[in-house]
Amino acid sequence: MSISNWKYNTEQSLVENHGLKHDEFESIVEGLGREPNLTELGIFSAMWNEHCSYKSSKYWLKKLPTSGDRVVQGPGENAGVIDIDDGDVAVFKMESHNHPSFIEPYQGAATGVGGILRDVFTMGARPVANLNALRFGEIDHPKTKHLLSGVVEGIGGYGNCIGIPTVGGEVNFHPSYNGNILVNAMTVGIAKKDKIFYSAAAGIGNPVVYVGSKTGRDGIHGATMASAEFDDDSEDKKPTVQVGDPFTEKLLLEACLELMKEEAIIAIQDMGAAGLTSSSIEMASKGNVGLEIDLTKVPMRAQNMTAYELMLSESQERMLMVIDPTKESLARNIFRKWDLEFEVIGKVTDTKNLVLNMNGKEEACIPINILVEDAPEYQRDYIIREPSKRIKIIQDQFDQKTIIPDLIEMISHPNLCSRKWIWEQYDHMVMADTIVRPGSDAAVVRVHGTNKGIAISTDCSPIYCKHNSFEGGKHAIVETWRNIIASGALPIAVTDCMNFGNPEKPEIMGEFVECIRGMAESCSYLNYPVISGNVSLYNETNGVGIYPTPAIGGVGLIKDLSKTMTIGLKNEGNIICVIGETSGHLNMSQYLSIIKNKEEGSVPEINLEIEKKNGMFVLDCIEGHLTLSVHDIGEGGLLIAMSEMCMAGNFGVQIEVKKEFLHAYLFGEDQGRYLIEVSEKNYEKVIALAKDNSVHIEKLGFVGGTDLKINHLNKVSIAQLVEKNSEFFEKYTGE
Amino acid sequence: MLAKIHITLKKDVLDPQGKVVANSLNTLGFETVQDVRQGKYIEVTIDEEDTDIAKQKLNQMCEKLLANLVIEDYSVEIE
Amino acid sequence: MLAKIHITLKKDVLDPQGKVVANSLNTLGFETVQDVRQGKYIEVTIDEEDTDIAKQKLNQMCEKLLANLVIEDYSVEIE
Amino acid sequence: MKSKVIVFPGSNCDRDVAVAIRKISGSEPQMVWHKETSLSNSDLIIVPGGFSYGDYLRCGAIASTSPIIYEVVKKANEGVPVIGICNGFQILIETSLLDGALIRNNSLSFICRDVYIKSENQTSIFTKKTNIAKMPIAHNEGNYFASDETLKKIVDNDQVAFKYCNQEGEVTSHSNPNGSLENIAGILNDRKNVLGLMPHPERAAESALGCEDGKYIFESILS
Ligand SMILES: Nc1ncnc2c1ncn2[C@@H]1O[C@H](COP(=O)(O)OP(=O)(O)O)[C@@H](O)[C@H]1O
Ligand SMILES: [Mg+2]
Repeated sequence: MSISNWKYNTEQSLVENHGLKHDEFESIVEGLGREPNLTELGIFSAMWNEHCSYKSSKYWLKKLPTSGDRVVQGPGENAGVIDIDDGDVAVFKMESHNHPSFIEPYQGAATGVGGILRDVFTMGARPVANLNALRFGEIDHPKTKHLLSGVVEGIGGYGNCIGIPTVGGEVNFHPSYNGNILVNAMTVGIAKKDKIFYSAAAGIGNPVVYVGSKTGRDGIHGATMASAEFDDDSEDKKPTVQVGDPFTEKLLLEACLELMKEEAIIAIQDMGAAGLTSSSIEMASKGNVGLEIDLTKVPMRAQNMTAYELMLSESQERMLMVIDPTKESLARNIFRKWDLEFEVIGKVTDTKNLVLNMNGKEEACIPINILVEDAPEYQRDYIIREPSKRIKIIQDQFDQKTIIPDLIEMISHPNLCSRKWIWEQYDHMVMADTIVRPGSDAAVVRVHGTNKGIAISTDCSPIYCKHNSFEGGKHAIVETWRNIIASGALPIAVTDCMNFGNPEKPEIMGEFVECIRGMAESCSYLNYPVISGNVSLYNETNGVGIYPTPAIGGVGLIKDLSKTMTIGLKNEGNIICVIGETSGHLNMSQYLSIIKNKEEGSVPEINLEIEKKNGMFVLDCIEGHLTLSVHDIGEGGLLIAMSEMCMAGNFGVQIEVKKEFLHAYLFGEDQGRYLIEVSEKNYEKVIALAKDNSVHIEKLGFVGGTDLKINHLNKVSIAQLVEKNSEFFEKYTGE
Repeated sequence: MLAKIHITLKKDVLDPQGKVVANSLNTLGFETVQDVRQGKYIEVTIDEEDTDIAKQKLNQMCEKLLANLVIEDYSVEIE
Repeated sequence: MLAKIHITLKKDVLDPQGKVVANSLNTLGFETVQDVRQGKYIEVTIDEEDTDIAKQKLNQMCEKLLANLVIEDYSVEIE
Repeated sequence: MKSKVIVFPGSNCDRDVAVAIRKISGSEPQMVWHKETSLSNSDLIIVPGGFSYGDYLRCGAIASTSPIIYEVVKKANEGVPVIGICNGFQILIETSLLDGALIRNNSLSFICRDVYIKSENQTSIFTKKTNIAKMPIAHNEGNYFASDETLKKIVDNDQVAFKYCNQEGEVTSHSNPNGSLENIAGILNDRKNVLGLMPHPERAAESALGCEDGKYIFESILS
């Protein structure tokens, strides 16, 4: 069957297999004034799918605050850009690679890292840090162990080889991810403010250049398999899993950065999802021009590739550029030096059409505006679920004698134990600028050759987001903000990765809407805008969706690295204070979940006014050299945070708590709190400063000894805590 | 009983290692090398009497652990 | 011409990977597995007419690059 | 002091080592691309860490056939000090300038963490200033292996430069991160002008990075 004879009516399933709805197809026909051929159909299908078009999310994403004093580039480019003084900028973004990682955890995660790295160095930045936000199913699920090991190995395999430190991240286990794991990768890069590169093609007649690896049949949309077109073909045509090649990416990185020093690049765009299709269309659309491409010129790895396959291949480690024609041979030589493909495959035109030729025959001709501006956009129905209600937790059900055993059980739990097993598989020190390594709050990476640094943290609490999407969305933003504050940095901006279930279900869409609303509220109040992000919908298997997971990656600035803070306790005799009020919010806490096996009650609410006041107070203390260590109080509550400080610094502590309901005080998850360590000498000063700022502060106890002691009654040695805290991953994966 | 298992990448799956090795052989002066594909070769010593049972078990081992069927093929031979 | 190269660890060289794989296979219920040794299998497509010359070149490739003779042995077969 | 840092495609600790050398010696090291063929006028040659050629095939194998390597071997044989760090150690092993082999960590996973090492050889130009030192490792294949015969030779000839140990300097199996024979972390050639080691002294050469012990190795040679 020839492509041009193909008819919609007789092959309705072909349209469906391309994920296009009937009315979407109708609008293609209307726009083109004819039916598309197969190549064109493939292009529309790639551009109009959720991943590229944001058709379900666009309307809502616009509600997020995206501007601020330091925002140089908000959402819309390959990555967002913020000003970090002295002509320097930080460039960052987070992206999901959920589905590929479920299919093949090593390669899926590895190519996820490769993809986000390209997004950042396309902008002209040298990547300086990677992070990863991971979610797996419950640990007893038969697939979890394999997926966990593979994903961690894949992230390490790629990041280690390319030589960019992986400095942080997060990992959770929850049954809602049994059938859909989440692998979100974030990269931060550093560039000069006047040397940022964008993707808008310009200059009629300028050459369009393909660089990087050759194109194979990697990751071509599954729809092609089901289409009749391939019936008579053998195994050969099966789309294949994308395999990452970090070595080639390293060469591509160095070659691109080398070329960027010359005034040769007019526009540059990496080939990510939907490869050549999305990159070429993006460049044309941004530049309001047309492109003409000769597909015969595309470097190919496999034989007999069709126009359809070339346009939809997701082979990794490739880039598209428009260059200054007078610099062509200079550019070619740079790529040759790095042993990379460099091919002029087309030119910029004034037609505003995407024209594809192959072997002298026109394979496609689509007006860019139909692909982009006419892309579907939906305001899907949504239902907002009532947030879960507060339950009464009665003190009588708790015995004070269980405090220490409960603590041990909690810090041994997969969701709260040390992630050392993970980060030790990542080179987190290469580039010799990692000032705060994983295991503290935010990681801190020095801007090379200076005395300033950026603090980075990723966070999200899906349980909060499920049971109160608005507060959950608020919380995800605030949690990174707190982590950045606790490391001594001023929070500046965030990137997000919105992982949700099927948006065609009103309840799921409601979760999305509410999370966005919560995020927007925190972002505006804290002057902490969203500058880039990614949406991953349809994370569902057999009708069961994941918990709403808006993973947030926050970035802050430390102007003077001598003011960097870590969580480890520093010295005997120092005083520990709690900043922020503790009411003992055990509802929906890790305590209930881990110890009582219950996920119930209300989600703790965030008062943004108090949040900001407390955070700024802590930052003032750090700036004034008044604290020796700081840790925010997050999941698990005060005692978990205290234990983490003890373990990190290898010091004991004596805590005095005159509260009746000890469990609630120690394990409750009230928001807006930090633990700080201050010397006796500075104690009064800190108390006075708190009073001046009307910040709630309580003295909790003293640093000292080798045990964690509560009211002289309950105690446990730090050595035992460390042992229990570091056991899980090794045992689990070693079995 | 000694079993010899070959694990190879499926056709069309990118083999970054093979690519680099081929280039490097060319540079070393072996210009007639056109392509290199790198796979695994695993020798398993197994204590079984019956070749059929052994073979069946070896296939299972490949499916469960030794090969990554998403991107690799395997073959089992028994000496 | 397609050449098949096997690279195996010398007998007295420790094979950490083989050891772990053997343990995992035992844990997975394949209790009759006694030993596992992991090597490499490399397919080289080479444009030569003469098998002898090809063989000679392939041996050189192994000596110069493909095998580490301190710890590995190799064998070359031509289809 | 004229130091040279060799850069292969895939090297990624080349800049880090150059920064450390500059800081410690006050003079700028020269970066040498692997396709170059001359190393004249070198007082110190460094083969840095990373993943040369992606560590494909075998770590260090492909890099060890690069044009510049013939020159490195020549200079080494003339007595010029050469240090191979991590991947650089693997490359020097592949050139046979150093004995033995580096195989996969016994845990089968990449390991990035601080370890302690102590110098076994107290007299070489690289080791004379170091006693017990804390330094990071970051590798997949750092498990040192040698035949009995080779091992005996390097031990008898005082070619073991560093061993993994605990904080107190005791060489225990617990302090061996990767399964190396006799906890070997670094070795010297016959003539003791070539050092290969798995730990990264360049990542531990300033207090801001948490540790300065790496300095001593560079100071030993640079002084
Ligand atoms: N997947 C991961 N990769 C690297 N580091 C991780 C990962 N998961 C957690 N970490 C690190 O472990 C530490 C604790 O993480 P987490 O419990 O999420 O901290 P917090 O609750 O303070 O946000 C942090 O330093 C974090 O960066
Ligand atoms: Mg924290």
